[in-house]
Amino acid sequence: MSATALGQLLPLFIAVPLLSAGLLVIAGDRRRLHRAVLFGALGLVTAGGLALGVRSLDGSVLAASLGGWPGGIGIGFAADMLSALMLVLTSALTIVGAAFAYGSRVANSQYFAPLLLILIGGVNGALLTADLFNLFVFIEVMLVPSYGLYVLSANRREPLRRVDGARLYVTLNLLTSTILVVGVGFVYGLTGSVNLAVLAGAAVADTRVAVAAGMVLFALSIKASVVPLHGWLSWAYSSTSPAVTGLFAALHTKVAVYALYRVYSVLYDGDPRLLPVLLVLAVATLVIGALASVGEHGVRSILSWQMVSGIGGILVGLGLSTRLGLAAGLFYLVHHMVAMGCLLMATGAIEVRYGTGRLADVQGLARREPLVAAAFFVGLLSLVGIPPFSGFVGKLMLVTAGLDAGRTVTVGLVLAASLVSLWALLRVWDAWFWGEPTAPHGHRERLATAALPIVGAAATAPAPSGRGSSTDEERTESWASGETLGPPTGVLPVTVDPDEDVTRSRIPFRLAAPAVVLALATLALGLGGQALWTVTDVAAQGLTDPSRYIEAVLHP
Amino acid sequence: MMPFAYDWSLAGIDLAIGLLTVAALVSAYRIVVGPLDADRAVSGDLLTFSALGMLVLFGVRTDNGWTFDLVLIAAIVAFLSGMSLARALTRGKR
Amino acid sequence: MTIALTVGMLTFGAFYLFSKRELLRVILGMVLLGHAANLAIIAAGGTDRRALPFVGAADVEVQADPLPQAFVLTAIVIAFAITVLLLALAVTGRADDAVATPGEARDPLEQAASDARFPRAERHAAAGRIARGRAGRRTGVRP
Amino acid sequence: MDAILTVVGSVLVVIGALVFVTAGLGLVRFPDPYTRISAVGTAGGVGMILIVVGALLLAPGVAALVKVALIVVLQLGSASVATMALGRSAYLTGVPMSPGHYDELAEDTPGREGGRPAPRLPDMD
Amino acid sequence: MATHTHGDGTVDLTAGTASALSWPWRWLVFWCWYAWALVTSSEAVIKDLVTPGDQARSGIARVRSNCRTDAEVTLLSALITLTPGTLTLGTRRAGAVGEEDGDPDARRLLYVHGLYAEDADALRAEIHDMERRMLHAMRKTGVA
Amino acid sequence: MLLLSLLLAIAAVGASWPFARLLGRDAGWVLALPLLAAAGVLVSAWTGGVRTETHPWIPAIGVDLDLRLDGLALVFAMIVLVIGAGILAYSSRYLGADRASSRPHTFYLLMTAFAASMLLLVLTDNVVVLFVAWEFTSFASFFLIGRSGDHARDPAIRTLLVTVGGGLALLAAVALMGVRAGTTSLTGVLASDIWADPAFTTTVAVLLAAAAFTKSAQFPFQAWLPDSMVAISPVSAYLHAAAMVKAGIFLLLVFSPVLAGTPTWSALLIGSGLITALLGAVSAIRRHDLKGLLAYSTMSQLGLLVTAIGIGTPVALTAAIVHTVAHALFKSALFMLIGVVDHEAGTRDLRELAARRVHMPVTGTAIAVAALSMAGIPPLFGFVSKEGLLDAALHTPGPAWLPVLVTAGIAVTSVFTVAYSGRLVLGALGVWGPSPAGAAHRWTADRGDEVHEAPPTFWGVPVLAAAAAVALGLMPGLLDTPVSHAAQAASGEEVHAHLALWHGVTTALLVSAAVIALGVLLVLLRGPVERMASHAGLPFSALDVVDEARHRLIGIGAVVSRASGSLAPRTHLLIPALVLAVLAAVGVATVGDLPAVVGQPSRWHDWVLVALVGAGVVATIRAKTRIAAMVVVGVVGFGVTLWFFTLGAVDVALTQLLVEVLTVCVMVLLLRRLPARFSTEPAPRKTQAVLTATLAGVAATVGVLAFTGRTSMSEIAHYYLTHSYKEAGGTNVVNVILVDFRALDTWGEMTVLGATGLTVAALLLNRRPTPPQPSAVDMRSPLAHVRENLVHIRVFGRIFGVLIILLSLVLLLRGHYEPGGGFIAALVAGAGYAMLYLAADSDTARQLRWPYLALIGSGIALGTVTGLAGYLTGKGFLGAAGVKVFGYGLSTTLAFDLGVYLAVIGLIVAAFSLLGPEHPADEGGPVPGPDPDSPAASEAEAPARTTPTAREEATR
Ligand code: NA
Ligand code: NA
Repeated sequence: MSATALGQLLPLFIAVPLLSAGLLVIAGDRRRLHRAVLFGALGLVTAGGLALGVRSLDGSVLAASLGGWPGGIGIGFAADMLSALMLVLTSALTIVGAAFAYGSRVANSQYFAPLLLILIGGVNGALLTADLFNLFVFIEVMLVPSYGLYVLSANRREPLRRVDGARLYVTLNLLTSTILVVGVGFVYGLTGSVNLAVLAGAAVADTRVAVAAGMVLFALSIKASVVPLHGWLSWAYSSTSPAVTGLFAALHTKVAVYALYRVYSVLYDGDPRLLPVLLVLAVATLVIGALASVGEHGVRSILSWQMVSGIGGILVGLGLSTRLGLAAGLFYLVHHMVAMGCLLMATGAIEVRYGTGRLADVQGLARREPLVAAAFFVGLLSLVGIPPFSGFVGKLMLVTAGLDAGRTVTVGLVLAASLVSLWALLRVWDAWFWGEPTAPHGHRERLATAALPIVGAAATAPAPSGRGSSTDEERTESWASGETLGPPTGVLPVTVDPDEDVTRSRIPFRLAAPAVVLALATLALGLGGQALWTVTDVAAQGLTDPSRYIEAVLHP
Repeated sequence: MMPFAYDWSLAGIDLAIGLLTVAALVSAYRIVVGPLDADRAVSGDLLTFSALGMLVLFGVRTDNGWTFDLVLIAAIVAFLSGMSLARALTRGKR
Repeated sequence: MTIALTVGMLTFGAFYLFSKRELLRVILGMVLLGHAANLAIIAAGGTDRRALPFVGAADVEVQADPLPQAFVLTAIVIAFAITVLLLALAVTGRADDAVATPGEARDPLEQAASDARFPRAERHAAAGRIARGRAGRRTGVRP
Repeated sequence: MDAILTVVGSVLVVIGALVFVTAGLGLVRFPDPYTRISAVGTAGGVGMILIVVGALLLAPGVAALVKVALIVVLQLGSASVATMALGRSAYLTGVPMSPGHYDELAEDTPGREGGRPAPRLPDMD
Repeated sequence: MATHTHGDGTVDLTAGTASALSWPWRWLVFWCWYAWALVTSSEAVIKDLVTPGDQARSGIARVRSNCRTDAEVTLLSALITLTPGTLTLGTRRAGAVGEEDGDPDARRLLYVHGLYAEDADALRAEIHDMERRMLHAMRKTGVA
Repeated sequence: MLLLSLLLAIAAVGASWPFARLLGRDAGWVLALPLLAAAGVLVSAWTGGVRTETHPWIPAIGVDLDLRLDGLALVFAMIVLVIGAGILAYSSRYLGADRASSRPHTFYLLMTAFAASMLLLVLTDNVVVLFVAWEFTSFASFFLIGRSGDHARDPAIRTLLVTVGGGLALLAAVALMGVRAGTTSLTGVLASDIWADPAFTTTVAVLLAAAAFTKSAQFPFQAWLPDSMVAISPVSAYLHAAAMVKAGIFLLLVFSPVLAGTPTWSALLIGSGLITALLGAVSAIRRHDLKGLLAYSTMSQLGLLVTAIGIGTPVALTAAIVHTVAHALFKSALFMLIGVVDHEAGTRDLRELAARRVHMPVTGTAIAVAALSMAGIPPLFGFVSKEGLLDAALHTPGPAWLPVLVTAGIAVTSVFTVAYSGRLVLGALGVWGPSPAGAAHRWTADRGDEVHEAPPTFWGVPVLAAAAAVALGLMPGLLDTPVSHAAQAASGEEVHAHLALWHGVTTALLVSAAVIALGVLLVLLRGPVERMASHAGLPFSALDVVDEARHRLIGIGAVVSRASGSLAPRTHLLIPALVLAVLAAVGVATVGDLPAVVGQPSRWHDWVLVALVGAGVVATIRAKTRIAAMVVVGVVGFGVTLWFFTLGAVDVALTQLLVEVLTVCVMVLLLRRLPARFSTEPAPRKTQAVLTATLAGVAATVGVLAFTGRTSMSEIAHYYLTHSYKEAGGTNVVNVILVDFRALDTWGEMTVLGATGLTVAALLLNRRPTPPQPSAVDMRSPLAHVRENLVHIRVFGRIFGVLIILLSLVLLLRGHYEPGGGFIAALVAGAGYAMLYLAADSDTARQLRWPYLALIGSGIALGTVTGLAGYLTGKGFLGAAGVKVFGYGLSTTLAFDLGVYLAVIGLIVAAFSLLGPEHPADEGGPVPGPDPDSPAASEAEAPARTTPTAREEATR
């Protein structure tokens, strides 16, 4: 098939998930069907992404102008190595995340599969579009199902914090989208186009465009949680269910980062005047994320801050904007998605089965859950950049690129932050994995105060109708009044057997498997760093010299 | 500055727009001061109707061919907004 | 000038409402901000040409720019959808639709949540460890 | 002919606008919500159709005539229905009437036969 | 059958004998009358508004309506409401005060808020006048 | 060949777990074999020169498995492998026989992994892989310490933090060298000309020294070593005597050829080395725990090694290498032997041992021999190495005072070395000092008085190591060749070492004699010395510093985290306002003259709208009740609608109007669940809010003024206006853009609406909304009767209903040519639904139950299928085509618009159906359903989470 004809197939990356979603909604609550269609569609997308990646290895770009309109008139779609890489990653991680969600039963809802499919359709659109306004639209297509997934975990047995988190998440994203769309509008007002290829270099040529497009970068930075707009993430991400946090971690901030890379590469043509600012913000994000991570007491808060810190690391690559720096940043991006996913799913499995996300509540899991512990530790090693895992190659290349560009302070802070991150994660390891296995601490008090009826009901369905004491309000109140109760991680209640054998594993394999898979993946990406580096290098080349991308979009 | 040339055939419209603006601002005042939510709701109604009137007059003034289409739809939905306000007073009680 | 002022006022109102405790006011702020954004986008197409963008309705040179209109139409509908969702969220949760900040002790629930994030006992313990300094340290060699 | 239409149309829209101003004046001057509601109901119905019909005369056309006819019917209906709903809600939620010379509705309300208006609720203002 | 007027001013209307052919004419006449009624009642309101002080003697009257269908009662209520100085607050279906609500055969009671009527009876009379004119125009054979 | 050796070590790692599972602690014997084999391979591979091999890993970034065997590597590899093998063998008796408590599988896994990492470290010729191996050793050590139990957790973490911190310095150095030299080959880096740049050299020197200091426990990073003594004896013997701490020494030696003589390097190494040597030695003579004593001794000896490397002359480097070997032998022997004593006696405290009768002839003798070697007593190997150190110190290059200082430092250290060696021997033999009665009593009561000799399988290995000290002391020439090659590698110069016990009467010998004499004196005066030493000491320990840093970091972290705001949206929403203001300020500062304004963007009647919107905004922010706020926001919406209308955006105005009203309708549904009034804010907060909002408002105004109205019509707008009819067959250009030119946007938007419907359903079917607030309605009033009082709207609604349906269809069909289209038509239909809702007798009336999920699903599906149909037209996805149906031209865009229509209605219906009634789950009574995440839920197939009615309703 010709490149033009192939390019016309790009919208299928969105059409397949969305059509699946629509049909599943019509089909109603048929779980087996939902599961099969979900994984089938995700598998198709991953396979398509891989094919796209193989095709892009020589730096070529597939493009289309939709609706058969000339380039620049219709909405432009384009896939280069960067898009392909992100497509594969996001869909592959979504498969793992969805598997975890099914393991943790968040996916029991009939809304789960359709929402997730729409989400992935939005992600794919955002990754493929070469049009600023269309980017806004697809970011919305990503966001709205995300709100849905968020609230799915806020059912009536969950604490109020889930709703509070959803409120924060939705309002913040709405504000951000508004800023984004105004930025796009201003860019149109100044240049008469929203097509990335038409806009290539416009921000260098006209300072006004640079400021207007600065609004776009600004909005994307909020979504990516760049300092000083970082605060929301740890609150919002730690307030939903572990499965949802896992999915979001892989998708949202990373798509925002992708867009930052793309827009800066094309619209600003890598303008060196802004690089110091970008670098300062990136490093600040990196350091603040790492520091805040040490100060937390809930595992998902710790990990959320690590996510922020990781964004900083990824953006250091953009702040350098050399080919080496961009390749390193992208490598770090891939690594961070995988390693973070591994950690979130390992701790998520524990949170789900032990009913708490607090450091103080659980211990001795290295012996009780060796598989999950191993996965966690691999994730930890990888995240702080210890060989032979992917994080090592990522950090090494980031440091090398930084030194290559003469940014020694940056490099110093990158290294220092990784030590702080190590300390933050070691706290989790120390508290949760070492020591003698016991029953979760916070749990008995919780049982004693409020959750007992729920546990009873869960064990002996159908329950009596008078389950008044299990309302959120009352539970939350008891949680609020009890000093010993943990934060509402929302995975309570877990059945507690007083004669529980505390050395017997509680986590079934299906729940541990996602973390293990990702642990193996981060190992493979470290050992097989050659292949990934080749890919990110091609992607970085496309960013430093976007001419082929621009040409393809203008003349698909 | 362009020389001031006023089209007197628009005088009635402009005067009406001015009067409607006055009515609208008065309604806004009543909305702020209340004192009852019923006062606010009824002032909201008047403000809505004033805006609707302005819509008609602006449409004629700018020679907008779709003015009456818009007003037709607006007449329908403005009614819903008024009904909703009434229902809001009773906290949803029908 | 007129449209710029309008956008400015709407933005002012929006951010003023963002500082409020109640989610409903925040939502209304979002509605205002949405108006501001939409007007700004329309303005980006120019407010000098105001003739309807219908083929044959007027001379092309005086017709309003249709593209920002299409953008705004899309944006309005998306914002409407999300507003509906926010409204649903506003009644799902606390009876008072507010979430207090940790500094405000008036909301006991929120206070509890923030304490849970930074448990007092643990804070004190950590502070104590720092204060005690060397007094409490072992050499690490097995006794 | 055009000039006549313009003059008549202008007069109609101005009268319509005056109805609105009257209603606005009512909002300020009338003592209680019932009277204010009454004033606004008139404006929304009568004032609006005056303006719409005036506008039709200023920009005449066959299609416009059909639309205006529809608008007139709908506007009269919708304005009055909405106004009645508002008045009913106000009474149901105990909005006081001032000065209130007679109230046969209160007589028909069990427990309120004395005709006194319902007490004002604390969260109503 | 003659029109029966109760002590409180309530009027019972009976089927009229007008020709169906005159129906459009009656219809037109009624609307003209109503337009004029709007003008006169507006005058009272405007006079009240622009002169200092308060001439209003507001109150709520119960009107035993002669409307038979939902459409008739809706139209009457709307006309009352559109008229400056009067406002329909609600309806009730009952034979008399104190009877059970909801008897589908019972006549409707309208509760009307009036601004310038001397007392409830005066307001009732005003409404009955409008009702009679309206029904006469709306029904094929009018009312007596 | 070199790879084979590495693979053998890795094979040991692979075999460790299964063998330990199979054989328990005895696996140590078996696992020693591959290490010895690896050593054999290396010896046979060694030709005397430099041997290299390359195996690719990530060649793209220069990270490859380049291996290199030179003299230095050989010496260190032998230490790692031979002593490693010995310690594994020793472990097979040291570990407890009970597998559950001693967990031999994890132990052997980590020990062999450690050996393999060390081997990689010394064999690699790639600086990156050097770092990799370096980090491996840190983590192996972390786990080996940490597995010792709860009391080991803190020490393990401290050790890891310190060593990984050093690792980061190494990484920085590695990257710096790689970037500068353009190669990551160690040989290449050492041979490159980058070292001519003094600034670079200094930087790398500092980084490498920092890395080595952390690993080799040099001041100021010495704290972790004694801390890590919580690990069991084999671990201490290997990691903290023979192997891990030697990694730092190895690193320093590897880079000596290029860094020796650099002032910074010398100053750092000599300074830190001497301080550590003295600090360790002084601390050692105070210890009662013999293992603790050995730990401080190790610190001290490593200090001496670092000092020697800092001196940097070939002689000094030779001495350092020799002493490394000597130290590895005697220190591993001592750790193991003290382990034997501990094992047999149940204590390592010399006060407790003094209360016992220790009958351990072999072990005691071996301890004495090894300790005397440590003390540098002839004719043991330790004497040979000590002589070399003193000799090197006496010839320290630099100012004249330096040799004196260094020699004095080494000599004083050596005096204390003799003293603590004596303390060790006497302590282990149970003859140290007076016996504390209490301790004696306790031990007598518990275990009996006598300590017996261990079996030969236990003491065999350490005794061999001690014997080696004797053998090498008597025949030091055995090491001449390897040491010469090693020193050559370390110094970069030709070295011919001649090790001998007797060099004649040299200054070094005299110093040695004095040292021994003073040392013996200290042993003899051990009572007063111990009392004095117990008073001496630093006011704080380095551990306190590490701990303080750790906990302060937690505090700082908590502050940073708290500074991130809260779950309340407001902080997060206001920061963007400030950033916007900054952006505007930057724009004003950087953007120069603006192009002229095109045409006349403002008309006088615009001011009416400004006033209207302004009044609405003021009213909004002053609104005190929720109804008031809702009303005025509706008013602002009407103002904005008028704005759109006057600007020629009639479709937009229509949409805005409909959206505005529908929003109000939905808002009403929830107002009953919320309190009537808003809360009030304190004045300072208001001021702050006004300030922030003003900044944002000004920024927005400036933005619109600067960025809009200054260009003529864009080319693309011109294209759309002129091609809409010709190419897409529609006259409503905006609609043509929506369904054809940019249909993809609309497709996404439709999906957004559908997804919102799903989200609202997911939320409200799963979570109970807050209950309605008490209504103020007087239920006794005749007006409270619903059916009678809804008569008006019911009658009116019948007319409206028909009209709305017609209108909606007309708008849908004509959208391509006149104002309308899928969105507007659907919003009108939504208004119709709202009217049905308002006119219905109850919230759940029959006529309100529309299948919103089916609407949403079919909307999304239809839109997508229409898009796919575009492929049939040859225009690709969403390509539009006209179809003739009964002779009437129909475009596929109409089908697309219909999809939009369905999705929009779906959302509106979902919102009303779900927000309107009481919570659907409440209708059929509470439906418990197990927690989705709970184990209980996984056992029983989860029952329906919502009531059947709610679900039926949703899917019907
Ligand atoms: Na996000
Ligand atoms: Na009236």
